[in-house]
Amino acid sequence: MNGLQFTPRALPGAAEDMRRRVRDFLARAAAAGHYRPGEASWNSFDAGFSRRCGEAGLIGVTWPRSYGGEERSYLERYVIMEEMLAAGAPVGAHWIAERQSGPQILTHAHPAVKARILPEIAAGRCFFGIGMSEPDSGSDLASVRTRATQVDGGWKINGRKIWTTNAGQVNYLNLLARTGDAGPNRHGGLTQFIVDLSKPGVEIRPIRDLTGRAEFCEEVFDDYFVPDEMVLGKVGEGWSMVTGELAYERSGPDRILSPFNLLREAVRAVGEEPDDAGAEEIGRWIANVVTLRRMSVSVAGMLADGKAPNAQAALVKDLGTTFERELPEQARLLAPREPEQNAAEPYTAALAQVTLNAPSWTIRGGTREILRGIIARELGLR
Amino acid sequence: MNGLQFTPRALPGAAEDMRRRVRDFLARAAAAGHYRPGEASWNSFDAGFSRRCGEAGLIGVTWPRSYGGEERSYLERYVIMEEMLAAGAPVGAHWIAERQSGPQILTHAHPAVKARILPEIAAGRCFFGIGMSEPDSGSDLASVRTRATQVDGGWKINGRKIWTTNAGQVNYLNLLARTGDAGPNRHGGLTQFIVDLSKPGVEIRPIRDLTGRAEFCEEVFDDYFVPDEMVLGKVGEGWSMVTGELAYERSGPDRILSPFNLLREAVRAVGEEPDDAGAEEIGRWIANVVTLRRMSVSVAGMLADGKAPNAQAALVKDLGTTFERELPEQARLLAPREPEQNAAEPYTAALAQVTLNAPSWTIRGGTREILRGIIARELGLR
Amino acid sequence: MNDMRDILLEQTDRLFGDTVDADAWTAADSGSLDRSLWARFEEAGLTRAALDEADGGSDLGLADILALTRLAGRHAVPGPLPETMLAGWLWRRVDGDALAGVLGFGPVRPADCFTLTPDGQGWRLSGEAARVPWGGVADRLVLSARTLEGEAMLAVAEPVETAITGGGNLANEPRDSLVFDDLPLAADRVRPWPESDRGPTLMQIGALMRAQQIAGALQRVLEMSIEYANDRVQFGRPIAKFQAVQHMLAVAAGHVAAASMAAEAAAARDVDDPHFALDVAIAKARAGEAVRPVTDAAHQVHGAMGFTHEHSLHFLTRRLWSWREEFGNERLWQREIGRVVATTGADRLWPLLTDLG
Amino acid sequence: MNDMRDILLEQTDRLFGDTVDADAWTAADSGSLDRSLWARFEEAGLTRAALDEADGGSDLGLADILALTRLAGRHAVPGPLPETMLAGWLWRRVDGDALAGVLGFGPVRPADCFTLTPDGQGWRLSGEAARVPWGGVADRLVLSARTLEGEAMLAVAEPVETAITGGGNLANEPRDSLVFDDLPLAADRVRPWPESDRGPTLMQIGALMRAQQIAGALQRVLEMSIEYANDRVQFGRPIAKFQAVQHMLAVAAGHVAAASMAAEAAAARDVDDPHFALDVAIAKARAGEAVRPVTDAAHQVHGAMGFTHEHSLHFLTRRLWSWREEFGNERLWQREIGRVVATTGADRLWPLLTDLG
Repeated sequence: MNGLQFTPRALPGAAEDMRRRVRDFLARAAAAGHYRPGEASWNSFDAGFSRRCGEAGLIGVTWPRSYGGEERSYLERYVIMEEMLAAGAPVGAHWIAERQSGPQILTHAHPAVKARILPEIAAGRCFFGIGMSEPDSGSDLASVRTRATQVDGGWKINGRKIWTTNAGQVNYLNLLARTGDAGPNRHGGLTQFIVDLSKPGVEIRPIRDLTGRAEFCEEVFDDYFVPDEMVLGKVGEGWSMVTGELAYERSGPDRILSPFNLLREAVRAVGEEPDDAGAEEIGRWIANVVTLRRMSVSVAGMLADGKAPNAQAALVKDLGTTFERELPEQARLLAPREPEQNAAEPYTAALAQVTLNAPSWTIRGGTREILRGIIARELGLR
Repeated sequence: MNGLQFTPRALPGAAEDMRRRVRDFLARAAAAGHYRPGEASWNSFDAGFSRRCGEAGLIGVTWPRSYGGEERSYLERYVIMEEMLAAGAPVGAHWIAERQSGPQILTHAHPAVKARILPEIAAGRCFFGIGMSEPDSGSDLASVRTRATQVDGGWKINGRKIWTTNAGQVNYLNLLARTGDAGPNRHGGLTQFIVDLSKPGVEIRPIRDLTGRAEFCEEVFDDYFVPDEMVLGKVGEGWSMVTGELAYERSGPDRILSPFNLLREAVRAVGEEPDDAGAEEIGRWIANVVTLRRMSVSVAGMLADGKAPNAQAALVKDLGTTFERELPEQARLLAPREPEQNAAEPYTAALAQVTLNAPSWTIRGGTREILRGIIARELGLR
Repeated sequence: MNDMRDILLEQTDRLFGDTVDADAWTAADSGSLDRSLWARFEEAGLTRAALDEADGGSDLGLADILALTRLAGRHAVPGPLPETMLAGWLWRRVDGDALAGVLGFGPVRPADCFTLTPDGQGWRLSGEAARVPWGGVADRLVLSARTLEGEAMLAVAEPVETAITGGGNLANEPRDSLVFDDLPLAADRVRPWPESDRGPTLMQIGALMRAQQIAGALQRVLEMSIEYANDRVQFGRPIAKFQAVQHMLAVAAGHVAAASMAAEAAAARDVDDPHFALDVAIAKARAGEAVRPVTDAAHQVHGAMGFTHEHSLHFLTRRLWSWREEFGNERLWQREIGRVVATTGADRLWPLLTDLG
Repeated sequence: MNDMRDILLEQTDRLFGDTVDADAWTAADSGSLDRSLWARFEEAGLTRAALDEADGGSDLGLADILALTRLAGRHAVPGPLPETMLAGWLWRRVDGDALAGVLGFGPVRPADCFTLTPDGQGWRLSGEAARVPWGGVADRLVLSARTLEGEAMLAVAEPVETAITGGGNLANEPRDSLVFDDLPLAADRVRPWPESDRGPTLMQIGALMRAQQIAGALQRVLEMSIEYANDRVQFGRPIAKFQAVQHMLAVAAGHVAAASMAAEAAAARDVDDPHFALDVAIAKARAGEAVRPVTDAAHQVHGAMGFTHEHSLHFLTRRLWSWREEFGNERLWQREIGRVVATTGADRLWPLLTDLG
């Protein structure tokens, strides 16, 4: 049971300094027309905006200076992330590279690879996607079938990956492939690779989604060659590398603030003097958002302390995505609109955007069912 | 999938005639002070009231005339049940005997037993309880351990039964006991008995519940003797007899109307000109109650046609108890009260009564989990 | 149920099954009307379902039209087929002539209204209506309007000379805002509509139409999810074997059955029955309430696959998320029900419910 | 967290664990105060937690008292121990003397209020308050009141000469309605309470108290349910192995953690901090919201056993169902939050949230 305690954590002064710096950056970027506040999110790809973030020193701030970082705490980084999301800034290009790929490279990559790639990520010029899921695997990573076969000087990759965000626009993938037998616990024989998408042997196919956009992609590897240098970590230890760091992915502010724009527009819609029903609904959301954010910051603090709060992160994500899923359902009744994508009225457009996307939030980054299994195990129920 | 269709079913004219008859009976009973409208439910034991119901010919109306019935349709019976519940009449004494035990006896009992017991039930003078659950079995009837051993002229029962409603006040139990091996499908070796509680060898212990009342009982059998005549159906076929008739128990109006008094008092509490929030809440409840009742009547119609709509009954019960569980949670916010048992104000008292009892409604008569398993199997998911 | 009706429904189900596929849905996502598909429906007589046999129609009553509407929902049929059938029925109900072509009706919001002023032998129509289904695509629209004296009328107008602001719902079905400014109408294009006494309102007819479409589409979404759960293997077995998936779909099945029952009961009610209004309100409220749990479960079961444009699920779910808002969302209809019940009073509640059946 | 506090909490947890058992809860169900249990709390110094050391107290601040309050919730401690500690703290905050005995405070509803009129050197107190916790049992009550000029005051009154209408909550904890009619109070029994400027209201202190009790009790209910699920065998295995049970308790754990975080954050806030009011509202709203999913899951897991008087679960759940209503239910506090946010405005929402921390 101790595993599911969340100690309140105040953000340190340095984090609040960072907040001022980010707000300043965002205000200037908005004034200069570099982004339109409120419209974008962590899946909006804008290479130009990411380069500006890199130039402003807002990417990879926790990393060593030698790799383009500022050696700042995880809590300062947290503030950058949440400010970007709350502003609706288009951070999708560098989001994955900064959140997952960079840290993995820092810990596990060949020194030459680190020196080459990390400063580019920090500069906002190098973007990553994730190549974990496969057409037949979904949440069950142990069933990965894409195969890497050892050849002279490296590995040949054959197989298919799917649900990679913006694969057509990123430079690299973190790829999980089978290099050996799964073994009795089903978790062996997997290895992580860094895959350069500018090299031959990989074909990228966009997958149009229900909003009409093509954010997801599928990749087909046909004798694609990866040099040994681009193996990430030890051969055969991919599974634990991937699952061990899920707390970074699962507890972040993106699990709370995805529909923040709708929340803000709902506050605008009910006006300064809401009726009882409007005040209640807004009040309930705020009580939940404030509490979720405190829990998320608490997990960030544990990460900053070098802990591995996997179950807490799963719990925050489950609670967060459940809240995100509830929000549009309550919002549509609070201030009735017929939602319409690209409507001129911000609330109508936000409602459409969130209505179409919210059901996916309980699937991305581990389905609700996977998360609840992790929580249950930590509660001692398995 | 065809198994989960519900065809709308209009109640026949005879059922509406019966409705007038019941309303008339209830109006006279209320006027004469034989019950206080709105206060009781299907677990309120009042032997005197049941006798009056029997005298008025309102018990066992579907049974043959030779056994005290009126050979009426199952839909006429349905109307009696729902009118009693909606009125809040204390029908708990004869409820189980009329709903479950009587039909089982009619189908499975020795002719002499039928002739002796059924007319007494129909007269409202003979009451039954159910002896299925055991301290270690709960919803898993196949794990029953109470044992019946064949002796000269009958059987000796040893073991414990629990969660019998009003066992201290009823005359008989329907008892499920182990008479042989479970066999490969875990469902064999069980037999049903009619147990006369006035005979020696059984001790009844009341179990006080969280409302402070002692509606449930536990029974301990110590070499209790049942004559052969009181075996119900064939030896070893108890499991299918019990589970085959669950539709009768699960689709009835008691699965919808348990908190009807709270609903009525909520309508009174919001008044004739409710605000938007009050009108919405009432409207949502009514849309659900009307629809549930139509589904319940549809199942009653299938039963009247001699079908065995087990999955539909499970679905109505799951939907019905979920609604019943929601109702007090929404009611408490609609017209805020601090609920208090026995409060003078009817709404406050009803809120307390339903708040304390509602969590049990998703457990009685098959837990939510069991019901959803039955529905899933019918959907082809297992 | 009679035999003729069963045969018609079976044939129509087959026609929709044969003609409405992922290509048709994808084409419809542009917001334009698929004329070749429409021609198939015309050929099958569906567009003239409500008309007199003498006018080449099938002479169907409201209940039959609504049964077809439910099928249209089940197949997420592109184009305003239910609107066309019901507009034809509405105009015939006031003894109007047989309306041909693509039809719509409106207004669809309680606040919108049209005004008729006499002009010689004919009339002039003015007013605005927001988000009329297919309002800018239909050949003609059946509109409710009032004379300056407040008399309720139906009018048939062609939106050709109208100011049209195009829009769409989440499924990109056209929802167009219309402004009529003194549009001249011939005398026979306007007829009295006795809605104040007994008749249904256009909002009610529209709500009933959407309730039926929702019920049909929900059933389909459930079936797709069951099929997918049995096919999709995760962690070494079909996900249908996981208790969490089973229970999620069992709960969804409950909502599908409830939505279906509510919609069917209202569809079976005669429009002149005093309980018609309450039954329509119950149908739209209950069907609307079912959309969220069922689409949630469906998308959860389908996982990422359900969000791809390639998979058909979203053609149904995007319509469901839109239809529940149209012709009044569940909150609007719940208020209607609540006010009727409040007026009836607590002590008359139970008799009201049993009377409703 | 400091060492002294940890030791105190650990000792108190042990004391509650040793003294509060099913017998104590059953006895408390009569609605009377268990004097021997109370004596144990007095002996341990808990009833005087807020008082100056010179008065035999422990000189604890609000945060520490609230940490003890949470433990009291966790153990469903019979008797008004949190009320007594907090009433003592309230009176000390206005430099009052050390209050001894069993204490309570009120009013507990926004609509209730007391009036003070000067009477020579002293005062007279009049007014009514409904459902004051232990109002008829307490030796003295700390009451908020206003002078005729509208000045906010605290007064200490003994309910001896009061018209008392006894009542109880679902756990049979006394909730008594009081009527004071010109009760004479000595001058030192009344002190100015600057709540209008900066101070907390008694509603806020009460809401914070209940939020902490709820957080403590929810944690206990979750633990009981996990234990029961691991022990209880059905269909041949512990029910903890069923995915449906696992997920139900995983969801419950989320609500427990959220309620706990919300209550802790408010308890850690200084009463003079401008965000105190918002944090209290969030704490009571979020903790109240958690009661239903957690108690639902707990009773579902416990099955019929959880409804027996013999099993301890209901001593906690009945309190939870009552505490969420007391000192304002979640809807009341949500409205408070909503109005603050609405006044702040959409464009200042995010800065408000980050400022709140």
